[in-house]
Amino acid sequence: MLDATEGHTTADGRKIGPVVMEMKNITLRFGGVVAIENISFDIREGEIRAIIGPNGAGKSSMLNVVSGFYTPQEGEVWFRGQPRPPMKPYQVARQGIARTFQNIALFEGMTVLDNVMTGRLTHMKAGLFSQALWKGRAEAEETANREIAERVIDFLEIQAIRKTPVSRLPYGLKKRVELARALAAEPKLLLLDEPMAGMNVEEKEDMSRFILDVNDEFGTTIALIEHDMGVVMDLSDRVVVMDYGKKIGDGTPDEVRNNQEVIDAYLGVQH
Amino acid sequence: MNYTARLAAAAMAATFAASAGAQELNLPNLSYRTGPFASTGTPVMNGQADYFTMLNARDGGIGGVKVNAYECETGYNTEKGVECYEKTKGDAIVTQPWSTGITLQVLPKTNVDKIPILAPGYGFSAMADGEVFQWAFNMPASYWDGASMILKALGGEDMGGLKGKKIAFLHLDHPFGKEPLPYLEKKAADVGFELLPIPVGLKEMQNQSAQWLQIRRERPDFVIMWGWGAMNTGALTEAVKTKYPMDQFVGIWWSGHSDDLQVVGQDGKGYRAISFNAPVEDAPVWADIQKYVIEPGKTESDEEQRGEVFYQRGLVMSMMLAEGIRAAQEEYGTGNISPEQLRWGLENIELTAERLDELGMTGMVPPFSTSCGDHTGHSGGWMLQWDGAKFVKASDHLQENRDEIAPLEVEKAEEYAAANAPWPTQDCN
Amino acid sequence: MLHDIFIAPFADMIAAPDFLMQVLWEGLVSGILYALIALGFVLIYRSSRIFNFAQGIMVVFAALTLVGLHAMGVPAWISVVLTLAVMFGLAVAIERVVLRPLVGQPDIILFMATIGITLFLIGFGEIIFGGENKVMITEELGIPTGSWTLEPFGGLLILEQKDVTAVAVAAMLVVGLLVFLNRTQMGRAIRALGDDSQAALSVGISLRTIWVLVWFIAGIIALVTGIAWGARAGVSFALEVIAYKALPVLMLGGLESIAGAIIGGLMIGVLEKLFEIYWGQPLLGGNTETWFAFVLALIVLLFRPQGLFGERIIERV
Amino acid sequence: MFYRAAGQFKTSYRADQALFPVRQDAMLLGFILILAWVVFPLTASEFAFQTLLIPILIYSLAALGLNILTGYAGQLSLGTAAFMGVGAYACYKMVTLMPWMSPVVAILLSGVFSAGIGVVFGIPSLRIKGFYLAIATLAAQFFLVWLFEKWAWLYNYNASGAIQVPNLQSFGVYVSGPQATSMVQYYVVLAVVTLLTWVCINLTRGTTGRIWKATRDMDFAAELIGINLMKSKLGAFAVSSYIVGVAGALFVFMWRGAAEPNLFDVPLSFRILFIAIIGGLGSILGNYLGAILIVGLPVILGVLPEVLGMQTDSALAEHLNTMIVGALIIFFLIVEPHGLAQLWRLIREKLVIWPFPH
Repeated sequence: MLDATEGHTTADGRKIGPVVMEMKNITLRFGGVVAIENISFDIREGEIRAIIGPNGAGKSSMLNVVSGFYTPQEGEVWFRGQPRPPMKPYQVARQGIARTFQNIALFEGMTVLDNVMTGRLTHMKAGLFSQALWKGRAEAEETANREIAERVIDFLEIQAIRKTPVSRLPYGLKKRVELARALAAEPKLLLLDEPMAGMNVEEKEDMSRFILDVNDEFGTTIALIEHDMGVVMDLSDRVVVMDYGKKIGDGTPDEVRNNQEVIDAYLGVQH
Repeated sequence: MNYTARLAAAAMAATFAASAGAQELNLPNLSYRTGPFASTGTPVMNGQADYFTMLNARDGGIGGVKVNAYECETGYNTEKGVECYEKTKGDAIVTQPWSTGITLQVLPKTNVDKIPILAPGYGFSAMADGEVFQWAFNMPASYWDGASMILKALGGEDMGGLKGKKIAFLHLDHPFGKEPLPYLEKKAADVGFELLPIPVGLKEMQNQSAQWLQIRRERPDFVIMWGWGAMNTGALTEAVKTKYPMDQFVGIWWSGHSDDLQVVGQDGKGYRAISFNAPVEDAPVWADIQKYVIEPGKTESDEEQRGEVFYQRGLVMSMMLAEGIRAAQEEYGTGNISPEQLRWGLENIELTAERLDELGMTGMVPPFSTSCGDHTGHSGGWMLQWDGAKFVKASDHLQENRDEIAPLEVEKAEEYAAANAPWPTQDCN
Repeated sequence: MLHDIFIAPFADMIAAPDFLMQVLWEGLVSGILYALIALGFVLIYRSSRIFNFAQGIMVVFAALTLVGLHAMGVPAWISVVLTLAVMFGLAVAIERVVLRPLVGQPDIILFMATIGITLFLIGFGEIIFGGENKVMITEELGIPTGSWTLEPFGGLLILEQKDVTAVAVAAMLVVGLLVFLNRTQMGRAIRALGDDSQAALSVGISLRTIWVLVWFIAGIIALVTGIAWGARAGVSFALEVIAYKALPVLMLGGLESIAGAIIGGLMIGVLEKLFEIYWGQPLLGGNTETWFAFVLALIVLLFRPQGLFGERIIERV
Repeated sequence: MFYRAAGQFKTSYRADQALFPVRQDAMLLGFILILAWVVFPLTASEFAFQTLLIPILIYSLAALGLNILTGYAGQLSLGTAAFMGVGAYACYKMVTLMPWMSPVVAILLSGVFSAGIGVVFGIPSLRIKGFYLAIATLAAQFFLVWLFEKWAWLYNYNASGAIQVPNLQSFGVYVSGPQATSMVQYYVVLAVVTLLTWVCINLTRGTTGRIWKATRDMDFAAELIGINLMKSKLGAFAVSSYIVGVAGALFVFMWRGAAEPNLFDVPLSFRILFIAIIGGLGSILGNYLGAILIVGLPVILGVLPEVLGMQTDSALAEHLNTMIVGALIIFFLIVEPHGLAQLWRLIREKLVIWPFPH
């Protein structure tokens, strides 16, 4: 396995570590439909890894496999050097994998602050009894985690709306709150499903900045799906390209950009 | 004066009126003219109301004191019943709970509130034991009396004809329907017949096909029914459909309502129901009701109901209460009696044949009397039979087997008192 | 014990095949009525996402109106027509007063609103018609009241003619409804609404018209159910509870499937009767019909969450 | 003016997480508590205790239990009454099997049984949702009521099939049964309701509350951020059924005095659902407002004609009452689908900025 343990430093000075997650020969089928066919790729610590491809290429399905939402029929997911046994999504989340969703999946009935606090749930251990009395561990945890949540809120510049119900927010802000919720979990690996879908240019720029900052300041490993080629090429260290459930390219943005198969897929050339 | 102030004034007036109403005999009735049981409740309640309206118009009340007989609607709902009881108990001298469920709930409260319960022909059969149930009255006959009379009508004086027979007991799966079970089980063992209890759920009342399939499969020699409200119609239609012989099908007094039988009409011919009252179309009391109540339009009932069993039963019920009031008034020398005094009155009803004649109600109910130890009176009753258009008296006077019911009453009353200790009792000797 | 559960009931069935046939027939007749009520639910749910709890009281209300009109001296068939007019008025009123202001509210709110309608109609109906049990005008409507006695296997099978009529009328109603839904523009609009409200609107029929129409159809179904059931046991408010029986039918058949409602209704009618007679009465003290259908539907759903006729749902994120 | 939040700054997250960040809210609650603990019991008549105060508190508690499940955790249940029944029968069995047990302890323990049964009937929620689940809870409703009817052991083989609450003492005072006074029973109910309300407030504003709300709002997202849906849903069923069970025990032991199985039938479930919805799903306060409306209104409608000196037929009044309740439900749903609690929230928002609205 090629440089599985070593790391390197990128041109702009970020440290890229060893492989944290590796997908090995993943195949996912729904009934007779093959969504993902024999795909393998890896994600290294500290890098921004993008998955791109046209509509219906199987990108979201791939992310759902990583999250444990779908269980592939074939192949293995290796996390931190070990094969991952079949897991429920919440168990995957507790391993330190957080994510956002293509169509925003915020908890609409709660405030921004409460939504961000749900990101902290995997870190809270107080028992039901302590919570019922609001004494001891429950109260202490609430205060400690509130501080972490507030730091994330500051970082993403959403202080002003912290007590606003999420349902009243505009689209762009919702996307940001969703990112905040994922970040609050202090994930080892952050999965972003089309973080910039439906945004205008300014919003996209803001979001790109936040993604880079997250990666930079917390050293969080990020895997993202994106439609917009331009954004992806600027942001990511390495790119996987999918088409019709198959991997057609993998490499640095430059390598991918020059890959004939990728160009064909994007330009819709018939094979 | 603005509206709010007027409303407040009215409220004040009403409060005072209630307390100043001491010059009336307040007789609330926890009635139900709504809900699935309204069909059977309404005619009885019409009769009850009409009798007191007649007394007020004809005699100016009872013993010169006006009767204030009013209704509180429960819809056969226990919760509403308790609400009505609490609402009315302040100035009431009696409570008439009108459902076995409400009776159960109100029964222990009356011990504390010291108000007599009048549950004519329903409630706990063991309420007959006046030593234990000081405040409860269920004259003129209890469910166990009814069951005993039915068995005698079917099996002869010693019930010997029932030996080796199979009797299905089709009943509402509710305290009311389960009431006669202890007695029937005892008799099944004594006499040697097979008892097959078939419960009908409250929700299944109108769809009894499963129960009647069971009856068809088991082929019982007799079907005894403890039904009420929509259950009666359901059972009768199914019986007709199953071609069950009507003369082997007998109901308790609440299953002998003419309207229920109308549904099957001629097909129901031969069906019988035991009853502690019998319809007497030309009873003299009817003339007074006609003159003082129906003609002036002070009623919800009409001419058609005059010969109707349930309407007349209402008259009988109110008459019994009025007799209790009268007895108490005479004993204590006051028109305006208290609940405690009425309790004495209800324990000392002497409804002789002569008295019935004076009341113009001869033949409508058998003569009976109550005492400190006997709160039921045990009047016995008659079999009524559906002739295709109406119920007619179809037997001589039947009397329950007192000697086998009495010990059962004592036993169950003691059980009840023990379970509800401390339970105040009285000594009648 | 095991013998009582697994062997004795079947031995009973074989020993008395005529009785078994009677049980099946009774189950079938109840099943038809469950199916009809479930059908009312499905139509309304498909077109407006409303879980219409008032379907049961509509049955009572329709039957009471019919009987009440006839008692006032209106000839039977004119009463039917007038009752239909009343049900149409009710549909318009419900659309105007309840549905229109509540458009777009969550399902549970609309569901509660239909319970509000139920209470309102109970109170209203009792004021107008009174609470007492009434006799369905079976003969006046020309429904035969006799019965046929057959003797299969030398036993006895009693078929009530009004039950046979009910089955036949219900079948005709279902066929008519299917023709309407599949062959007319209005019907297709209703069906389309279940899948995609935009598509339905593009047909050029307003949503409101469709709602009134659907509630009216539910009213017609309610009237037929009311006549059929009322002929068996009289008409009173106690009938309202049969609406509950349609609910497990919906669980089995699916909230949106017309075929599901019919097959589910028949299945539940037959199975609950079989269970009650051969297992419930001998082993459990009877009255199992109150819960059997629900527990059956629950168990089926545990293994097939989409119901018997639903398609498997793939969750997407 | 009275509700000015301006000038009340928080200097720590802890202070911001306090139960009542706005001082006036705390004062209002204090006022209500004084009313409930001191003023009402001293002034109420027997009628008021029995038809308003005690039932409103008990119904509020039952609705609170349902609200935990439906309003917070998003699992619609139509089987509340059956779980109340489990609580009531469990309590009855405990006090008759162990007569030395304090009835108050028995009431609090009876919830444990309903919680257990609640979890069993909550299992389908792991696979089915929405109305399908609601109908599934009806299976519990019908099956349990049937069981109360058929399982004679539950009612100590009583011939009538009903349970009768015995006279029981706690600290030398009759707490249950006909010997107990309404005031004692009121205080027992009030104490239990106050305690459980406080517990529910704590649970719903902390981690557990967020887990439930997340499950309700978007279950797959909740699972993907690390929530074990099984624990969340079954936990909600357990806590909800516990409260409902305690409410059921109070219902029979502190108020009704006797119970037949069909007392716990569907109409009671619907009644409690009305209270929760009219009051406001996902609100604690709403349960009380809803109960005041649904329990209090019919009582007032029943007394009103008498107060106004009108002679009405009691049956007609009852029919009108049913109609009015039905119409009111529709009316409230149209005016404020989020319930009375939301109405109060809007009024409060207005009060906070009054008299200077922007």
